[in-house]
Amino acid sequence: MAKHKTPLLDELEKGPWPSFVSDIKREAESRTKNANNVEYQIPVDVCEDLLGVLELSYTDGETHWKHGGIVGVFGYGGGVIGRYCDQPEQFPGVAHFHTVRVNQPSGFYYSTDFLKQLCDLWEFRGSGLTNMHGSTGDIVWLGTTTPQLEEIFYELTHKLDTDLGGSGSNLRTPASCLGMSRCQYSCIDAQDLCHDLTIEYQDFLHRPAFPYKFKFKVDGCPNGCVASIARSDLSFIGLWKDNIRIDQEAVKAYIGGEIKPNAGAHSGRDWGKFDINKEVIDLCPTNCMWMEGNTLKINDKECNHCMHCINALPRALRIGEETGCAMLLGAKAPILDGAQMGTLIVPFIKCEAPYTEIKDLIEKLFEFWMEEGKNRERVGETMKRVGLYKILQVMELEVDARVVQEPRTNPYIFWKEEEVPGGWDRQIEDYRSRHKM
Amino acid sequence: MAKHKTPLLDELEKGPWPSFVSDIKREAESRTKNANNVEYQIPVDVCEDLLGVLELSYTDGETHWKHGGIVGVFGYGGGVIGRYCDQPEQFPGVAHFHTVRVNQPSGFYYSTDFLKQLCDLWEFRGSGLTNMHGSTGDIVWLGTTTPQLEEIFYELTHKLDTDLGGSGSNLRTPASCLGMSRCQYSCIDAQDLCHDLTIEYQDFLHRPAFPYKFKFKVDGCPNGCVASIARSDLSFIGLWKDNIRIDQEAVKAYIGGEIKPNAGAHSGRDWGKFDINKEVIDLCPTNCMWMEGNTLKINDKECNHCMHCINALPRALRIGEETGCAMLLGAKAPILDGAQMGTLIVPFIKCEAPYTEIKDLIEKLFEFWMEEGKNRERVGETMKRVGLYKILQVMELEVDARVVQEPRTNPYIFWKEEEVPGGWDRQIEDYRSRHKM
Amino acid sequence: MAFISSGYDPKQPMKNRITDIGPKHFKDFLPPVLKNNYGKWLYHEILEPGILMHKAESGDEVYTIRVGSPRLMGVQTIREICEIADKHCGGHVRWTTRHNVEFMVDNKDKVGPLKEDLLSRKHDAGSYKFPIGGTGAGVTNIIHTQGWVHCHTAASDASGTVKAVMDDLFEEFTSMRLPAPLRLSMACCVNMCGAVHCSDIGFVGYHRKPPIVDHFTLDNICEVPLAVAACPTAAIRPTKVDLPDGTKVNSVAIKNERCMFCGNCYTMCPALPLSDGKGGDGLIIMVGGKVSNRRSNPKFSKVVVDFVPNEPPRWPTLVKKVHQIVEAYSSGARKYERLGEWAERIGWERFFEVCDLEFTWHLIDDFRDPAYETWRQTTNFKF
Amino acid sequence: MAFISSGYDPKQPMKNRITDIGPKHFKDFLPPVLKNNYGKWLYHEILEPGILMHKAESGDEVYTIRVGSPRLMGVQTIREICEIADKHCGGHVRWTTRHNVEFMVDNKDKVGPLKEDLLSRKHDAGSYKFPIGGTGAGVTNIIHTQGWVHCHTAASDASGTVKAVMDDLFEEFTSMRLPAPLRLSMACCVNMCGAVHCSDIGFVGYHRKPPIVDHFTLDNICEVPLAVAACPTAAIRPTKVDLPDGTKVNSVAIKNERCMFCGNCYTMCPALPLSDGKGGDGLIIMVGGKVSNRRSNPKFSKVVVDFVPNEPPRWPTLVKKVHQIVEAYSSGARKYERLGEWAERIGWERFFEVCDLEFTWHLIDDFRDPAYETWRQTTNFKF
Ligand code: SRM
Ligand code: SRM
Ligand code: SRM
Ligand code: SRM
Ligand code: SF4
Ligand code: SF4
Ligand code: SF4
Ligand code: SF4
Ligand code: SF4
Ligand code: SF4
Ligand code: SF4
Ligand code: SF4
Repeated sequence: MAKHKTPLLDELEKGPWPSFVSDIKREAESRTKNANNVEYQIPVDVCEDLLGVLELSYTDGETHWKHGGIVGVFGYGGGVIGRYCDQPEQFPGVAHFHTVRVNQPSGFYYSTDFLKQLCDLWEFRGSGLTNMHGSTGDIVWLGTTTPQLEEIFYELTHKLDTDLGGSGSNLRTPASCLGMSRCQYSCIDAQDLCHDLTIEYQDFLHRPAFPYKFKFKVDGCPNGCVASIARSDLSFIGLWKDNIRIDQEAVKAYIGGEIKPNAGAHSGRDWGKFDINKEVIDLCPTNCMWMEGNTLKINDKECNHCMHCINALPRALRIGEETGCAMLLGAKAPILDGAQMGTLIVPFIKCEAPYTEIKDLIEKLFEFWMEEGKNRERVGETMKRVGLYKILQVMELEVDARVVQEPRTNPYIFWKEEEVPGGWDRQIEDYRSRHKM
Repeated sequence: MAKHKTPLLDELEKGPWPSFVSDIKREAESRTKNANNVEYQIPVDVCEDLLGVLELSYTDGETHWKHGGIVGVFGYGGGVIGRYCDQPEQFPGVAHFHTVRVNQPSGFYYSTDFLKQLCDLWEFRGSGLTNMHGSTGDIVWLGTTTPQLEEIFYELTHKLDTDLGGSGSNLRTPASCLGMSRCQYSCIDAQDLCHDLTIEYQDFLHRPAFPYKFKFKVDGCPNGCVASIARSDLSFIGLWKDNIRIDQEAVKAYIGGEIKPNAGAHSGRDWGKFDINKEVIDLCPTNCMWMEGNTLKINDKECNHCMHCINALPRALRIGEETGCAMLLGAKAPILDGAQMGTLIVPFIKCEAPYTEIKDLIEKLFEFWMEEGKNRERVGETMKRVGLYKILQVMELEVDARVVQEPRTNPYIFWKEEEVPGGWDRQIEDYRSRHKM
Repeated sequence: MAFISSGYDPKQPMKNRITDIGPKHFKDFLPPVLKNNYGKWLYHEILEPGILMHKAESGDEVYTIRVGSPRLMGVQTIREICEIADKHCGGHVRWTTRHNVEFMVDNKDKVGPLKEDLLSRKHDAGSYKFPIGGTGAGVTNIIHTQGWVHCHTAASDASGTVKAVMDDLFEEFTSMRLPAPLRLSMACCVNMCGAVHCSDIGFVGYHRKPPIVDHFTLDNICEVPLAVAACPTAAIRPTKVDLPDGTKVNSVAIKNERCMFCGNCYTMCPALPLSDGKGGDGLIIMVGGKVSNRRSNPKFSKVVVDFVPNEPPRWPTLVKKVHQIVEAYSSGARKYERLGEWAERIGWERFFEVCDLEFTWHLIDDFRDPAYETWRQTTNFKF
Repeated sequence: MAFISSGYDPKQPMKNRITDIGPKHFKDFLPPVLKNNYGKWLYHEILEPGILMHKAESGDEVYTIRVGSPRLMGVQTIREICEIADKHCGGHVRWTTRHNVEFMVDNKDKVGPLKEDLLSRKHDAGSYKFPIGGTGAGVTNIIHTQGWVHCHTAASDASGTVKAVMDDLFEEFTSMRLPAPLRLSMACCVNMCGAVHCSDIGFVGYHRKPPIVDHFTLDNICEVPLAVAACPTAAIRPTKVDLPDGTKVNSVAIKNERCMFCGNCYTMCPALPLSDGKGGDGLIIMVGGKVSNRRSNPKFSKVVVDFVPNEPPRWPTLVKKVHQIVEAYSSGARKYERLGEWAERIGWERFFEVCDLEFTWHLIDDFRDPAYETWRQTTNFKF
């Protein structure tokens, strides 16, 4: 029998979408039953009490979690989010209910062996409840007590070869789309870059050295399946520089209706017969495509690699072969001064292991930001404060028209003294010799 | 013989475009000759000395004019821009060289009789040099001495029935496009509104009561021939609300090539045969036009009255009949915080003499701005500071989605206490009864 | 329950300590068909909603079945996923960047049995455990956050609102009949961990009452200067307060009318709670954001509903408004057109009309200088 | 010269004083054909560059010949205009919002003689007095300002730069072979009286050296707090200075590296001159603005050339850069496409390439928060 009555939550067991309430109840029941005789290291009724406190929130419309305080593992400044319930007497099972962020493997692939080990560990030392995955990408383990943190860390590193993720003013756990493992659009080895950077910057990931959090995300192409441009302080997006490869036979097959456009992504509605003009050529934002008879032509110099045509005709069109990535700086959520999208700072850079060129840039950036960033100032905010050019300078990047969407509309250029002939040191006497007062 | 050598300026007598140097020389010569025995009230060689000081600027690359100080006519706080030369010994003719701003007739039409009277007066009491017209719209008289100001004003008002224009923290001389006098596109009587407002607000025009300058401009339609949206604090732009009138016969004539598109505005180049799809239908920004056989159709509900199709086919299409104007607030040049374009505050208002509704709005705005505007703060800057909604409130305008290009992207809504059930007065004890610390 | 040590010795924390090893290498986890064809994929097809086929240069094929997930899942469910993956997929499985689960098989014949197996599994109370869908021009899983399940700043619940909305949009998850992908996100406060700021449709928990000052606690556990500095609108100033018991404490005062309810002060100082279950807290709805660079640039979402009350357990008003928006988009947009592209094409003034939403003054940006750029500087609008 | 009184008596300024009468009513000045058909116009045609025909509902027609003007004109020239208008146009004439002059006749037969008369008139040194043109898809007169002819803050000359550029673009004034109207503007300082901020092409005089402080004068004629408050970047602070003669004065100090050369301090206080003929002053070129709402919204101009030196009398570098831009636009844009629309369509990165202009760091906006919106937040750019 359930420990707490949850009439409101029970309503969320209805409907077709997988019910998290049912899932928590399942976990609760399993713990009560304890078919495998696990020696639970935290209260058996942790899931029951979670349901209880959640029902309370559903009743009074307020959260019942308190600030975490500083909990964590020795020597690390992140990876654990402390959390306490503000009704510990009523719900002792969740009196402590800390979150552990476990660094996910790049691309979110698992073997079941590994997954089961994770499950065993977490069932044993925590609530058994997880988020697969957190918004940043971690495996998020929901709810354990302070004494278990070191134990979990020990087993994780010793038995599962796996480390904690980031939190606090650290580098956060990098994430990538699935990239080359299963996607033909990937211009770079997104998973590998993500993994490599994760390993390279372990120290930053675990020890707060920054003014605030910092996120890397890697998208294999401009489709942006890991949303790096919106959700990471430094976003890597794969690109090609040369020509889109065209299979003219396949183009004909699309025109002939033999292949469904966009891989069949729209097949749930009758959108009419495929029309290459209407669906591809006219929708190309740069207008750089046209048909010559049965042949599709692209003026690649004018293409801005938006991916539309390739997405629409995946069997006929392929990304180019001279690949690399763009780097965009400073995306963040709206707190405090409004949201920012990543700003292009490097239009194109080679992206091959060991990524030396990229790391050089990252290190210049880190150094500058650690020096100049204010407390709780995201790097995008620092960039806004010091100006984009300053960032380019610090990173020793070329000034390229591509970094702006449009040039400035105001004439307020901050010339430097050395740029202006004659310098700034002028004498009023000299001026007055030409201009009487 | 010229008083000063002007070898640099002489270079600007070359080339086909009307030479202002030749024009000044012409005036200089005429004064020297003085065929009509004018009793010049300011130095005869004013034009010579202007050429002289200008040549000096061409030589040393610096202006030789000084701040004006406060000169003007009794009881007025504007209409004259004081100016002194910083080399008065060398160029005594322009030692004083004040500008008089004369309020132009709405639409810049003149009878030659009137023009000649203006010329006589200005030749007699000033340099004879003018700007036809100043950027704001005034007849600008360039260069006279302080003692002449009252004399000029007296003759202007007594003999020419004409007043000074604005300067300083005043209402500035309103201006309009030629509107209904010669343009089929004019949705409102632009000249009349301009004249009416000029007369109505004479007091504001002549006596500084504002935090800073304030400009009215009136465009008869969205083509914006007097640039009101960019150049006036309060811009009126004529619009229609109903349907574009179509003459289908004329449409056919365009298609048949019998009438040149856009009134022949592109006839200097061979742009190929007219194609109604390419030149009109596909360029309609709202995509609300199409052909049904030989008939041109417009879904007027989706039209945003951008004028393109009407401009392109002026013999076939006419503005609608339910006309009025939009009002946009706050345009200004970039000093100090960047340029602003006028912001839509009234999407549509009837625009018929005596313009009572419009004037009511203006007065509410003036009252607010005089109260709340900071010194040297344009109304557009005030609006930026207090927010658009505040302006709508002050002017008692409805909140209409049309006033924004897009809704806010940040969630930082400043709710007012009375909008929130239960109010803001909460007790910590009550909160702590639900949430332990 | 006895405490069982992992081997960690609190007295010698550095003994045998392993740190900074990062995650396991992803190649250890790839199914063989992916490993073999890594970087050599040619194209893909969506065979039916939720089922993808990727073709490699080698001729190999991989079939992926994508299933929905509540994200919040216990290890029992993960074990069940493992069981399925062991049975059908050679012991491999993955999650997507939107919390869905993907089962992959290397042969078309394996698709049918896997599909059948997945759909047969339901929770006792009736919901699917593994509904198939989330591909192509449809709705996929909603990115979301902690809500009342775990976060101290949550102004609404995450899992519950998501469940209610996904139940309503279930048919859009299992079909591909929308004009383009429609990505929803949820965040339980304006920190927006769910990255609602760039979603086709997002809903965000938020507060509407200024913080209550717990003077006693503040003096005990917070730094006044930090609390003051936390406020972006300078609504907080230091003050001294006489408590009922007569003691004088250092605390802060809030200038309520300057408060924009962002909660940053509460993040910095727990003595400034904002939560209000009595009509203050609720959600806003934002729409029209996107992340992909396809055709148009990435865009921020815009606030189109200024307030939806918290109505647990099933948030009917929220569900209804979201539904209205999806319906209007579905019937109004062109093929390939994302929601924000559609709204911009028809004009936001028209968007409110066709979605039957009210435009209120709260939706006019009045936050900082860039607000100006969102106001209209043209006569190009529709009546 | 004897002083001749107008009748004004300085001792009794209010005697017979007439004030607040405004301008004369415009209807007094309309040619009869316009008066008769006021508000009843049907359509127009541009018969040839500079010559318009407007047709009224009544069947009446008015023919307009538009001619260029230097704007700065003496009364001799205005009288000559009157003479022409008397001869051909029944004593009516008008100016346009861009400083051109328009002669109107009510009959087609009157066009030929008027045209001939106008073109026959030249200044002795050779320039046209009344060049015909400025209509349709061409270049019309350049809106401009005072420059060294009259303004104390001018960083360049207005009339001279305009003359040099118009000579170069003369053929574009007298023809209609561009893709769309091309509107140029000039302003002699960043106050931008010429409204360069929304022009297809604009050039603006500007300074590059911080003000020189004339301490003695400042103490005498300026208010220190006003000077300090004038500075938008807080580059000015109050200070005390010992003059060479030993007196101590209240003055200001300039933090040079914060100065953006806007000149606002000089506007407020003449003891802070910025002008510099020795390499400091010059012009910038801005492009891509527009005012009309046709097809696309009005747009601000963008800075595309960060500095052109002052090269009186004919500013060859300025003329050359403007020419390059016009050429590139003319050959690249589509029919009806304004310069800014073209630049946006091809992308600004491409604009610099086709115009052969250098993109320098000065063109990256770094002024205030909205600068962010001009940076690129997408991978949608061209190589
Ligand atoms: C767990 C997670 C939400 C989730 O349910 O998935 C999360 C949870 C919290 N986030 Fe977040 N954020 C999470 C991803 C994000 C993201 C999304 C992303 O990374 O792609 C964002 C938006 C992107 C960004 O970085 O801006 C995000 C933007 C924030 C912010 C706003 C930061 C800003 O500069 O705008 C805060 C506020 C703060 O740092 O004080 C915040 C703060 C928090 C805190 C730590 C609140 C706090 O002060 O305690 C939350 C802890 C909740 C809890 O109960 O555990 N979280 N947070 C996500 C991390 C899981 C993981 O490691 O995988
Ligand atoms: C004469 C004129 C330029 C011209 O050659 O045509 C002019 C001349 C001056 N303008 Fe202007 N402005 C003139 C139209 C404009 C316009 C255009 C318009 O009105 O359409 C603008 C841009 C639109 C606007 O209002 O923002 C304009 C924006 C400025 C500014 C910047 C104001 C701002 O808020 O951004 C200043 C600076 C100031 O007010 O201190 C300014 C200041 C000045 C002063 C008064 C400079 C000064 O401090 O003494 C100039 C006197 C020059 C002189 O030597 O006479 N002038 N000024 C124009 C007025 C003639 C007339 O009455 O018809
Ligand atoms: C599996 C996943 C990557 C991963 O590493 O996990 C993925 C996989 C694919 N994405 Fe994606 N996308 C995934 C998240 C995203 C996201 C991120 C997000 O939504 O938060 C985006 C950005 C969305 C946005 O713009 O807001 C995204 C924008 C796209 C697009 C661009 C769509 C558009 O019209 O703008 C494409 C191209 C397309 O659909 O043809 C695409 C295409 C694809 C393709 C077709 C790539 C391929 O050839 O394999 C994959 C199957 C698409 C499908 O499901 O129909 N993927 N894709 C993610 C699945 C999430 C899910 O469970 O539903
Ligand atoms: C005479 C004048 C009004 C006045 O009261 O003085 C005027 C007159 C006409 N304008 Fe204009 N415009 C006049 C200044 C403007 C301005 C203001 C400016 O340039 O500062 C604009 C805004 C320019 C901008 O967007 O930057 C302007 C934007 C237009 C447009 C929109 C053009 C476009 O493609 O965006 C049209 C429509 C068209 O050309 O078909 C137009 C159309 C017209 C028409 C055809 C209206 C008509 O039916 O009579 C007139 C003849 C056009 C021609 O010259 O080809 N008029 N027109 C002005 C002549 C100035 C000059 O001497 O050259
Ligand atoms: S971002 Fe591009 S490469 Fe990565 S999964 Fe999406 S479509 Fe494939
Ligand atoms: S990728 Fe985009 S810009 Fe390039 S050709 Fe295809 S549709 Fe056009
Ligand atoms: S603004 Fe419109 S009404 Fe006025 S002159 Fe121009 S086209 Fe005609
Ligand atoms: S006025 Fe503009 S929006 Fe309206 S139908 Fe014509 S082209 Fe389309
Ligand atoms: S969005 Fe806010 S309430 Fe939700 S998890 Fe993030 S910080 Fe907590
Ligand atoms: S909620 Fe935000 S705006 Fe309100 S007092 Fe706290 S920090 Fe300031
Ligand atoms: S632009 Fe500047 S220099 Fe030129 S007239 Fe206006 S204020 Fe004077
Ligand atoms: S020129 Fe402008 S920025 Fe420089 S000191 Fe003067 S007011 Fe300040």
